[in-house]
Amino acid sequence: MAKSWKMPTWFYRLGSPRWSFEIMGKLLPWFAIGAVVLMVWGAIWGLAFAPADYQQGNSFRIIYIHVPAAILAQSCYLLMAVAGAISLIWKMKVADMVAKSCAPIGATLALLALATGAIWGKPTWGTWWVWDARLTSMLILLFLYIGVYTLHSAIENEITAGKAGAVLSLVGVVNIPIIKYSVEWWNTLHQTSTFTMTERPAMPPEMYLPLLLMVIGFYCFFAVVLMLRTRAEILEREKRSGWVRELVEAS
Amino acid sequence: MFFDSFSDFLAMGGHGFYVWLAYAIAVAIIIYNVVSPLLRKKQFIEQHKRRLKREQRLAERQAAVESGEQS
Amino acid sequence: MANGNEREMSLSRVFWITLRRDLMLAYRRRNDLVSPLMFFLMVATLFPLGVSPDPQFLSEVAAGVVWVAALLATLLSMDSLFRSDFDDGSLEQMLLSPQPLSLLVFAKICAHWMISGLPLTLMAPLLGLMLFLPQEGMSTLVLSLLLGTPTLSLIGAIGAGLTVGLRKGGVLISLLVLPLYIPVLIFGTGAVQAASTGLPVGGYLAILGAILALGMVLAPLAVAAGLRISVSD
Amino acid sequence: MSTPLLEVQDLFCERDERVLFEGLNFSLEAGEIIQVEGPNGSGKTTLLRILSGLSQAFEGDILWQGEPIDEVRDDFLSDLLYFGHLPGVKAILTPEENLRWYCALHPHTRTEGITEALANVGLYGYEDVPCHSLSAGQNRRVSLARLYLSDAPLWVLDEPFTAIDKRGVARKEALIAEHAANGGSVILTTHHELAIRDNLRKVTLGGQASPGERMEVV
Repeated sequence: MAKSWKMPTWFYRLGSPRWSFEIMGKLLPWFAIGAVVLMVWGAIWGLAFAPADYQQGNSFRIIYIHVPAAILAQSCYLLMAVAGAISLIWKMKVADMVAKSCAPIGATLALLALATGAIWGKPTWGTWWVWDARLTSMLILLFLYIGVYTLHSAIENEITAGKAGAVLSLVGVVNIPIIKYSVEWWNTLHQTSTFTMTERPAMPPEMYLPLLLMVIGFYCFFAVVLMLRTRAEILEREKRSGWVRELVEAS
Repeated sequence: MFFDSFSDFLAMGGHGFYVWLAYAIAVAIIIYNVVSPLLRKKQFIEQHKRRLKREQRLAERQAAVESGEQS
Repeated sequence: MANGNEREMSLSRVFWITLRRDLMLAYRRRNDLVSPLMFFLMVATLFPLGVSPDPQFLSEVAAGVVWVAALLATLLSMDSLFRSDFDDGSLEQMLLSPQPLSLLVFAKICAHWMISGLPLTLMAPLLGLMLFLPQEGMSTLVLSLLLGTPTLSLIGAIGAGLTVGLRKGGVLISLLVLPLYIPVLIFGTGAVQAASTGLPVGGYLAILGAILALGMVLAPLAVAAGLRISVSD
Repeated sequence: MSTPLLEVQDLFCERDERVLFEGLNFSLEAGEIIQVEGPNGSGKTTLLRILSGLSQAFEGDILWQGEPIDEVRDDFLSDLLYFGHLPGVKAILTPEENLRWYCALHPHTRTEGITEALANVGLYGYEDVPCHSLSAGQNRRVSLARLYLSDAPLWVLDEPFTAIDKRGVARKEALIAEHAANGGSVILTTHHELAIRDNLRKVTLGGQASPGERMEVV
């Protein structure tokens, strides 16, 4: 049997719910400011100042929501699996709570990517839904999130639920590249769309800079809501400990 | 500014409905993600506070009963 | 500890004994084996009735219909994989055996495939005929199912392992497992369609084989982990 | 004796927001029998499941021959016989087939003794009757027959005497005593008053007792 590795002390500090709760409380405002500034800036730039697309006109401005949401939805799944693996291997409570918090956030982000994709599709293709490779992969990603979320809520024991969710998300992470590859391949076979929405050669800087701002802004936003959810989760699970009692009484 | 007037900006060259609908959904989802954990936390704190008070009351009454028995 | 050679021998023995036990269990309840096959047949019958009996149309969708029906039939039989072992305590004894759990699980999955996936594969040409699948696609249909259905059993077992402790496991399995089935479905039907139009199918079958190999290595580990979690609750 | 066979250090377990036991310490030497006592719902079964490794829902340390149990899992499992609430008997197999499969999974067992073991639990002649035509008590006895087949040093038995008549209980008790006399160890729960006196210790789990008095080792 392999002995468990020794990790640096800060790693184990992260495992302490109280310490994590406090550090997240300190980090929260900074990320919140970052998220608001970047997203407002990026949205105004993208909506009002970036030039229109020569083919799609102004409907392309949906890209500033669609692409960041899609990127985040995928990153979030990866984070969920990594956090799940950490909680399985090192039995770290906080990692389990982070993994649990990821599922609903990721699902809403995937939903946002799908909704904006569909809305974008109407002026571009003339229909609300096209079996485009990206949209289809995103739909499957949403299914994967729903699976993890349902499994979580079906198991009453929180610890068991966390472990089961972690195993499922790890299985999902192994599958995601295969799914992506197979869907892309399937799409080239049944070529439904003449051009893809988001892959275009050489976007000028005044078009992609706002996109970059929005992507970074979305990451900050994700950090904020993940910390909010994890903090709520920490409080609920640690309600028997003294520090939560003090915190509740002080409020 | 890419647009000539504010009404042009709202119209988005005829695609206004789609663009604004997409942004509205985005705002809704962002707000949901921020508000729901905050609500949950608030709810938890209220419930927990009530529970702690109830436990305290019980403990006080227990103590009162015991001291009553002794006297 | 036994020396290496002896241990290896006992591992393969444990594998065969477990496989034989599960096959024997299935044989004693052989009436149950027919239901997934009937389900397979009925789902395939719904398409001509529900969409169109036009031979032209049916021959186009035959590959997809047969594959989807096979996938659903496999899914239907998945819940029973660990259910009775969980209910009567055999699963506890498997977990407490010093033999590697993933090996026992693998043997059980192999047995499950032999009594579900294999008969489905053998029955597929019949459905192909009913749905006017072009003659050229027939052998590829069987080959793709032969390579694909074991993967379906392996992936389905992960869902079964994670939900065995839950009462409403059956529905939940579909929710967990169906998205993971998509690559197999895509390449399986892709192979049959390619064969029907006279294109080479080697690539598709190679990918199906690769997915199967990956599944054989990783799925038993995931199933074992899932079972430990389910039983510990 | 230098290191005990099994050692439990500062074990804590909580279930459904209720602490079942905390600060539980005891050790088991070779040749000893430990009876876990306590009212219903005090966590006896949970403790046995934790000790056998089925449940991971605990905090604290369990040492097997001085080593953390997670690191010597394989050695521990080949030395363990676990008898739980569920008999682990397949209804559509015969008693003999059931035991054969058990022996294949577990080393330290003797396949050739199956007929004799079944005779010892009063199932002589039932070797090839499917278990679903046996009564619940007979099914439990099929599972108990494993005690006669096993050379595993550690037996963990959860209510082994349920659904067994008086004479059967006496014989099982004798078997357990013999196992201990030969240097084996047993941890068991039972509602019966044990006749065994030698090498017997009791660990008491106290259901609703106040904290601190929750458990004591007699």
